[in-house]
Amino acid sequence: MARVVVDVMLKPEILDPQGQAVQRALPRLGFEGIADVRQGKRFELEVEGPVDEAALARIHELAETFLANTVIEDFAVKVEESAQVAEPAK
Amino acid sequence: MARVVVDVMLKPEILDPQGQAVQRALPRLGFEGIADVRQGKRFELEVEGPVDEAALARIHELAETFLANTVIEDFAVKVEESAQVAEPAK
Amino acid sequence: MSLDTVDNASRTPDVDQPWKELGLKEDEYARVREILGRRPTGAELAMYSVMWSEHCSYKSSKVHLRQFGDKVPANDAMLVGIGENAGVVDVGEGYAVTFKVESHNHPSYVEPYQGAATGVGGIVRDIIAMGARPVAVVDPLRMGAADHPDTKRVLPGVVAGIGGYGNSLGLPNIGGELVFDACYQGNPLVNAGAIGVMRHEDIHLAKASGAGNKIVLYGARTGGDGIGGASILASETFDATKPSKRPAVQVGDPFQEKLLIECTLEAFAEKLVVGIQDLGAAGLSCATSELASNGSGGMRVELDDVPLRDSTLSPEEILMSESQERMCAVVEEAKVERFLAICEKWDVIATVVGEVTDGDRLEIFWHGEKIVDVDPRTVAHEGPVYERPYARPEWQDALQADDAGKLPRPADGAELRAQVLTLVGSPNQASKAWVTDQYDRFVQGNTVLAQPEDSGMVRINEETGLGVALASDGNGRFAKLDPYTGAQLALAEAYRNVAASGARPLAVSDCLNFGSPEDPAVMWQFAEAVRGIADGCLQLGTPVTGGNVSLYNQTGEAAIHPTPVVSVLGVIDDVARRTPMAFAQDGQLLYLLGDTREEFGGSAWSQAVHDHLGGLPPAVDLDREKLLGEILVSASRDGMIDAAHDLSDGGLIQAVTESCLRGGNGARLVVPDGLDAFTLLFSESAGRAVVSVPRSEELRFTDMCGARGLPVTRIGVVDGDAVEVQGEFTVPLDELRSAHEATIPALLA
Amino acid sequence: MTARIGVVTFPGTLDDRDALRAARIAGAEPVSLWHRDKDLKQVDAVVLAGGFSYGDYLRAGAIARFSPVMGQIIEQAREGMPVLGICNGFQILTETHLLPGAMLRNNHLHFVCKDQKLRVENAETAWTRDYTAGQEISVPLKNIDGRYVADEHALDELEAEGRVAFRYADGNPNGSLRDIAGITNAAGNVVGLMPHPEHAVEPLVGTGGTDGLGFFTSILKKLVTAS
Ligand SMILES: Nc1ncnc2c1ncn2[C@@H]1O[C@H](COP(=O)(O)OP(=O)(O)O)[C@@H](O)[C@H]1O
Ligand SMILES: [Mg+2]
Repeated sequence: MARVVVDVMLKPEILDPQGQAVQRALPRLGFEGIADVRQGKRFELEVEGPVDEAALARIHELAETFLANTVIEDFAVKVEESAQVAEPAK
Repeated sequence: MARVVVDVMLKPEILDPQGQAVQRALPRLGFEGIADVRQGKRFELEVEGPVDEAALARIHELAETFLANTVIEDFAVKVEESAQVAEPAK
Repeated sequence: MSLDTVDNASRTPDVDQPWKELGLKEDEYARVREILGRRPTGAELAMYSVMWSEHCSYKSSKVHLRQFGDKVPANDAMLVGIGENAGVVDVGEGYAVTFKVESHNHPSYVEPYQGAATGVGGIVRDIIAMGARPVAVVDPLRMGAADHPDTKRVLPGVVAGIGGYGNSLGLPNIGGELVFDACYQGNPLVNAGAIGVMRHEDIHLAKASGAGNKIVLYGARTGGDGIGGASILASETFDATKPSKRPAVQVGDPFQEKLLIECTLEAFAEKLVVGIQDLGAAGLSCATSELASNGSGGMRVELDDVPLRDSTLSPEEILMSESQERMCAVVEEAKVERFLAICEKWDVIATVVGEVTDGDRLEIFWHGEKIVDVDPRTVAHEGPVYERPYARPEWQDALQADDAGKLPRPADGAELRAQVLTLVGSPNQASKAWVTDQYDRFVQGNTVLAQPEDSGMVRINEETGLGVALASDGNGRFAKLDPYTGAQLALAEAYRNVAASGARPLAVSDCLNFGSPEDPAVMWQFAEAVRGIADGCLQLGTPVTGGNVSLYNQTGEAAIHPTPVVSVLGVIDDVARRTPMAFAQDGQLLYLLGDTREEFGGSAWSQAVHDHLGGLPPAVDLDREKLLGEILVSASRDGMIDAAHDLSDGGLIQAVTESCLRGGNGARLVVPDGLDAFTLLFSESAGRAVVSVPRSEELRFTDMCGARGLPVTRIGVVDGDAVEVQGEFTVPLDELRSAHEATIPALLA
Repeated sequence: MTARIGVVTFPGTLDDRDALRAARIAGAEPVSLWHRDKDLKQVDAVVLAGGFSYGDYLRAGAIARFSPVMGQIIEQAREGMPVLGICNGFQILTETHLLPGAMLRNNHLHFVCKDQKLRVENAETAWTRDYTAGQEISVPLKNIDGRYVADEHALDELEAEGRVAFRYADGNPNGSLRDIAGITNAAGNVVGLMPHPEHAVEPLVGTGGTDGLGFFTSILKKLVTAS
């Protein structure tokens, strides 16, 4: 089974209170040198069958009409190379 | 300025009702062939200065102690190739 | 493009300007040129166009709204009336209360969560701008057909947004409405209201006076979101090289707003603020021009000092941006340092962006050049006023002739029973717990009554028990049949709801949702509704303290039902005397107050059972409403009744069902002489309530009603675990409960 | 002399005034603590109240955990000072690891506000002595991130040590594992729960009951008899 990832981020001109909250906390945690933080959503879709152009076009449509509200959000669709994404925390 | 992305997903054994809600809605929207959906968070960090090993190690630490709660979440740190991630919606 | 300064504008009178794209009419643009004696600069054009938009200038509605000022009843409670951010009334013990309802209809359709959330944010800022601590919110909502797929997108998003914002602010949600009707399909109505409390001496006004006083902008940075959102403009016109289509929907930050509340109240407490204004529609254009025009002097603003989120914004965009969670305060120079320190304490960015001058001009500078030089009154208060043509539509007669009284009625007890279940389970009559359970109603620890009670009630003085109650009502179906009567019915219902809870009705705010003012039929509906409310308030003695108008709720030719939503604020000396709606005591007697007539036009029964809208709405008798209100308040004060519930849509059976379910007790009803069961159960005659009277109080209560001339009819007793209508049918409470409670969750599952 | 109960206000805290009121009604001396303070003003116990500290934008409680006042609270809690975390306060306590597990979005994804029945499982903590084990109480529940999770091993340990302090009694409102509504640390001085006892201390407001008052009288008795 292939994994397709849809990343949804607020458009650059839209206020991102979540990202701001993280950024404001950084100095307190002793982290410097991070100029900006934006926080968005990541959807991992496990797709049955081949991830061909047609399938990607459909996922693109899904992202555009459902996963993102394009009035305020941009999105990106990517096919994951390896299925193993997140590294388990030690 | 370089962009480092931290993806945070719930551990596989933890119930993800947000992902499930998306998945449940798919048939209604006429989408088939998606076996599973998980929803997580994506953080885009704009890093000042070089993204060398030391910088990445620090971001790894940031993710582990702050961006993710490793009791329930896994995370992955990635350097973005191109700065242009999200494709603007048409 | 070089900067369009005032000098430049004088030198280049013939430059083509995008007034049309900005929504100005040709004669309006000509008037701007006439006022200025030259062409406006780009920045001035931006300010005039947003401030003269329908949303900000009330240009179509103004001529009608004047009635609220002309027909004010004598009422000592009014402290601040129409024209300020929100009206203020005296509630006794040195306390003043401010309240207002506003619409956020269009944004909530485009982006339900954020549109609704920022609606709550906006109304709460109006309340803090008066000097008050916000203590509660309400949310009258109207959605498209319950089973339409888009309702599944819009409603859950709107509810999550209202909850997400209000809950995060720590404001209990104590009431609202949810009505479904296909007429709202492309134009859902999201109205949000708020109540605030302050001491009399803390009342603040939006005015900039005292030359040398500083203008402090505080709260969120200004960004490129929502530019010209009020007038729904695109911003490309200013500079084609900019990112296109800046969205007119903003993302709200309730955390920032919570900090704004706390730091503003702390500054008020230390008496640091001369004048204050929130930034809502038209952003800085509105705040600066209103502050300046309400004050005695002029104002000078350095736009470069406005903290930005996006350094590429042009001055026009900064002036038009509707970024949320911003406020503007006028502070004496000597107190600025302390004001900034309080902002710093709350992690709120605060910047001095200008000062009050002793001239009478509003001057705005950018990079050292003057880009705005106007008489602020011409921007804020002297916008265009339209006398739009209006006419009673031709179809009105046919609609009124289609009498609901002719609809087939249930033939026997079994059919009556089935229709009762249909009614209480129909989307508009069903339990709204799915919605209200998503709102925090307990926060602040002062909520005495909240949904599903007749009114929301909060305690404002812990020592004495002084409290206020608020109810918001509207019925677009009634208003469609007859806008004048429909608007008065909304007023009467809200008034009755407040009184049923035991509070004395005091003042009114309204939110008028209508279609396009360019349609004479809509304009007639609007004129009639305003006249109805103004006449009604005069008669009831409750002044209109403020409100909001939302026009253009229309897709193509099809306007929404005219939907005036009326909020009534009441006061209660001791919340311990409040009257809940639950029938809590077995054996208590049920009395129906008021007259029941054959009135079914626009009724819930005609909708739920026959999908019909026609005829005339119920008649209104405001003197009767007043009397009923007095009886309900006296009975509560003297402990004569244990429960009361007003009768409105769905009639007696709806009210009895709700009170029984709330209390977990059944009722045995007897059809009184002169009425048939159907009319008793389903009529929607106004001016009625059902009360539960302890046997020991029966005589005292009926004597009081008799002496005051209020019809009072014994209709049954609280008893058992079913609702029984003698000789007709019995429905177990469990069956009623599942019919009533299952509908909305099933629709949204 | 009565006990001093401190209530922390973080930016975004909402129920601080309610918690102060509840402490006062119980007879304690309520003391406001500010998130930037490093000094706990000699309070005898601390309540972390409900709300959305720092907006709760990252994860409920995640940012508050790093605020200056928490340094002192964590240290003194380890030494035995009673700490009660209500709702957001509970979330903060799990983020600090004073209590195990984590709070996640409710399984139905909605904010839920209701009158909730709880069973007191452990009536020996510093905050529950005025209840009896097995007693059912009714207090408001209101949150969106109220689903308690921990791994099986941690859950078993909590159960074995009697550290499940409260369970949801009339239906699980959010998918919390093993119906857990609140827990305690091993010493019984640190207690966290999602429902809001501070909203159930007066007969007229809130849900109209006073079942929550016991938290505040419990701690008061403990502190006053100890001193
Ligand atoms: N329907 C109405 N009834 C009474 N007053 C109204 C109505 N609509 C607007 N107003 C009053 O007109 C003034 C301007 O309204 P508005 O622009 O909505 O206020 P704000 O600038 O605070 O958003 C306010 O005092 C408001 O109360
Ligand atoms: Mg205002």
